[in-house]
Amino acid sequence: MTRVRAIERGSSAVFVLAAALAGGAALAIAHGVWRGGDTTRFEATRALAEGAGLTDLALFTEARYARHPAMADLHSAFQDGPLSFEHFPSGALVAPARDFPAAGLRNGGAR
Amino acid sequence: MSGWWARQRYLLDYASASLWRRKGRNLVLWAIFAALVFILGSVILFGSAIRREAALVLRDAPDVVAQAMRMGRHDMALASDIAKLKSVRGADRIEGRLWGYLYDTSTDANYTLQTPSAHAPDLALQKGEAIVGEGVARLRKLSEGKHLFLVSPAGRLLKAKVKKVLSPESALVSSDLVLVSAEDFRAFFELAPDQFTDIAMRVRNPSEVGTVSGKGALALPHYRFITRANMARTYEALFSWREGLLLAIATGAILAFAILAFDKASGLSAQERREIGILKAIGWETSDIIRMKLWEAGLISVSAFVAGMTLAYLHVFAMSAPLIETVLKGWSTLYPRFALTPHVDALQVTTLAFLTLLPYIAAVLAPIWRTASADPDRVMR
Amino acid sequence: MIELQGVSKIYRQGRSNEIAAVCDLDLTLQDNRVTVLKGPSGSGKTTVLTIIGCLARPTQGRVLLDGEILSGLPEKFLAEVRRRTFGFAFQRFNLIAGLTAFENIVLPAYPLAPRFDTLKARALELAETFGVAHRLDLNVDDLSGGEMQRVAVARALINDPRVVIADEPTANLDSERAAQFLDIVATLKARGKTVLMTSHDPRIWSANVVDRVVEMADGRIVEAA
Amino acid sequence: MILHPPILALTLAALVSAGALVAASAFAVRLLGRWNLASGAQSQIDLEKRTYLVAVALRFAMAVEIAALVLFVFNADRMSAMFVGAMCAVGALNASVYGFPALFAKIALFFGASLWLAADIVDARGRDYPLTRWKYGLLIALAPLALAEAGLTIAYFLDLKADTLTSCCGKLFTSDRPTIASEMAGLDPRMALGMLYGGFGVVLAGAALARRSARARPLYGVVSLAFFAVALAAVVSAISLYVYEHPHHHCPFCLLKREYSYFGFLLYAPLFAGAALGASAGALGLVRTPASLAHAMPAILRRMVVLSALGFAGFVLVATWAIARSGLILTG
Repeated sequence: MTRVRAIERGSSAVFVLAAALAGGAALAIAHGVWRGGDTTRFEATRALAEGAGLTDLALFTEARYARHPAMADLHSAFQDGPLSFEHFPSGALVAPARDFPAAGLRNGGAR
Repeated sequence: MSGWWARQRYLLDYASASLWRRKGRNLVLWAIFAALVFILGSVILFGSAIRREAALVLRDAPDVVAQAMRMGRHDMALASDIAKLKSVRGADRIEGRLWGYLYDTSTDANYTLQTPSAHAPDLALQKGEAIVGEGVARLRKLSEGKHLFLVSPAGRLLKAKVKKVLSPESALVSSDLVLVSAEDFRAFFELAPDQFTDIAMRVRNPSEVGTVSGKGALALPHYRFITRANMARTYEALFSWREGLLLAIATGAILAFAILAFDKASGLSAQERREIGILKAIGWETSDIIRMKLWEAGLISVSAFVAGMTLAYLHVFAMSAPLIETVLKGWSTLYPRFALTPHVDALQVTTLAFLTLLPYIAAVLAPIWRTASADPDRVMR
Repeated sequence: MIELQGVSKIYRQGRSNEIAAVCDLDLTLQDNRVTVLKGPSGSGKTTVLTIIGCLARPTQGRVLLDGEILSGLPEKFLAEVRRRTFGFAFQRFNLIAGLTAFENIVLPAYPLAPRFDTLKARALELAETFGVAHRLDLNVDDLSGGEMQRVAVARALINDPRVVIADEPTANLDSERAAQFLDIVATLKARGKTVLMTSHDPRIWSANVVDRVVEMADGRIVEAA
Repeated sequence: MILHPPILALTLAALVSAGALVAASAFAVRLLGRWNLASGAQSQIDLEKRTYLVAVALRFAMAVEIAALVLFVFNADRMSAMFVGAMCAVGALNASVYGFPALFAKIALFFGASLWLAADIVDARGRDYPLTRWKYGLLIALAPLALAEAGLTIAYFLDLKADTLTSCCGKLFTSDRPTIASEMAGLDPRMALGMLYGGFGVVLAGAALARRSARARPLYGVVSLAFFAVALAAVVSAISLYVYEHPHHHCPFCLLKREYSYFGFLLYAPLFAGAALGASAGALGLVRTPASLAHAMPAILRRMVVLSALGFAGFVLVATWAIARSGLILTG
């Protein structure tokens, strides 16, 4: 009687691949949980932010609103609208901050 | 239940064999899907991580910043105004801040010059001393003990000994920072002793922030009061908006992909049509074929999604997102070097699953049905 | 017992090119008999097979299987009846290219979801019977014509059907293979199966194993022996 | 409009599922006019073929809707950071008049779609598809709901402005204003819990009855919906307090947050499943059992009733566990 060499189910291969993918994703998640809990960097940053009274990230440092998109001068020159940032590489991608100041411009931003 | 699963597993057997038989075409589809998820996933992971950074960093920022306004423009704050604010009940630790920008021609970069708060003893500086951020140190090749030379637009020279280089860990807020003593700052920018850039306030009771800034606005009507919540919201909106913009652009890509998938699923070869006819003739039913085809679509899309997402994670958090950073982070000479702290947000992942899996499955549903409803007697004709 | 009562089948109904493949046909098939439908191509014999085999619903008339009316059933239940009752061997074998012989044989069993061990044992047994056990893990494209047919017959039997339906089974076979096929039919009959074939091959009509030959022309029965 | 990835996703989901339902109900109109299973005509065969597409598309739409319901609440919670005064989903939903209506429409659509799905499963068991007309009639009735849901969702997102002053859950669930929410929150926790456990007793009795007698099934449907309401009231007035370990925090949405380890999902999933199964079994109990389903339909309905009762039991169990585990002692 002839034996069949290997009869394998296609689904078994799928399970192996799925397990491999899930394993990879699980590693990423585990890494995220493990490293994400590491807040030493935040602690260092926060201490500095408090000590120096910093209010913004050091991104977008090149434009006239440099460094302080959250506190930009509201009436910079060369603006399309009163609330939009000037045309500068990153400025082109920064949204006009509509909620800034929160109460609008009428009362000088006081709330 | 076990009967149900046994049946699904047989359908899976067939689906996997069927995918394997057309591996070239399916692999291309898979790769495009995975690449799409990879790019979008990178954007979303990066965006949520940087928003989290901003939120955490700003947690200890001043509660309220008051800026003087003159003809709608930012103006210098005066020491007398600080005194007026001190009478507002609930306001605590009010101090004038000194900060300004300096465009440095030798490195083509913008620095932020600032004086440390009086409440931070470890940042305290004597005249002629400076603390510099990681980016400044990098560009000017500075280290502790060396001297920093700056020239003001008016031609004044500042020479300061570097007391400390701020740790790269805080680069996200400090990359372009040069901290100097108030004395040096005023001399460098030719500022009168009673002038400040703006006023930072702390409020004892967090729920009183709104009230305090309201009272402040009454006391100083020509000032605008910016609360920390305002700033946090601006950042949230800013990065969400950038992400949204990128995704809106990517919608085109998703749509193109859905069309591709639709085309792939509906453009059946005569060979495939005959196979479906055979399956139905030998006892399969339309819904079996639909399920089998859905398994195929599910295998491709879900595995491509998981793979793309995992790769995006590696890209963003292990390699600092080289492919997308210019778009998402902005760019500058003095860009901070920082590794984002990993943060995976279930909402974001679910969102991405919605944005990619949903159009794909929706696009292939009708072609799958059309395939599956082929007449079984076709094979006999 | 299978009965057709006043069955008609019209293709492309309502269009200008509509074709009445079968008209008002009555036919009764007894259990455990071998019946052959003969006639020129276009005479409607294949359509009769598809209607009996629950592959298509008649446009008019009734189909009864052991007294149960099948003609009004929706596709879902027709498919159930089909896989429970009928095994099919097609003219061009209709094996699925790219799958192994084993996979082809077990395909009809997938929707019934038997235990895999049981299914495998059964496929092996059938493969032994038809002499293709040593070819089971080959891609069906690599089989010879005779082997393909035997795989197709094994596939028709995997669900242990009561009725085996074969469409022009010997059309692509030489005399030796055709004789082998008739042996297979004899085996099936001995096992109590009902067999229904179409053929315009005289070797089949005259074979001992065949109980009845029904001649068709233009969608009607012209002579029943 | 806030351009925000989850909003894009939710808009897409709303459009896709409403599109599927509207297209399906257009087909349903055609089907109702022409359905004749006894016919072997090509038009009937084409109709039958198309029912497969409708069944698959609606299952897909329902899966999308369930996922979208979760994402919607999740997203509302996350967006709360953008609104002045919002602390959780309640604030974000309150930021527009369309917020809560959109949520309720989603929940209503969830129940409607479950009923359709149950009818579809039952119907497929009968050889003559006896419930087809009923089922497609229901589909036509569901289409406006799906349109309303998509419309409200999109209106909600369009209406959102980051600057809106809204209120947090603390305001909505305080008893100084006579709203349903505040009534629910103002309920004495002990009474609410009494109603919960008493109601669960009624559910169990109803399930036992509905398992035996076909006539009790519509009643059980009513009981499940009533218990659903009682359970939500109990969540607002008592269970949430135990979870938050805070005597005045009444919010049913904060439960879904990470801070409470997504406890809400554990709590709501069996509740929604139980209510959907119970209500569907009840509604199908109103349909006269067709001859071809004489065996299958009562069996399925019995199973739905049992599963529904199990779902409710799961909810009560999880709630009890939360109370037992809590450090808070209410009115001890």
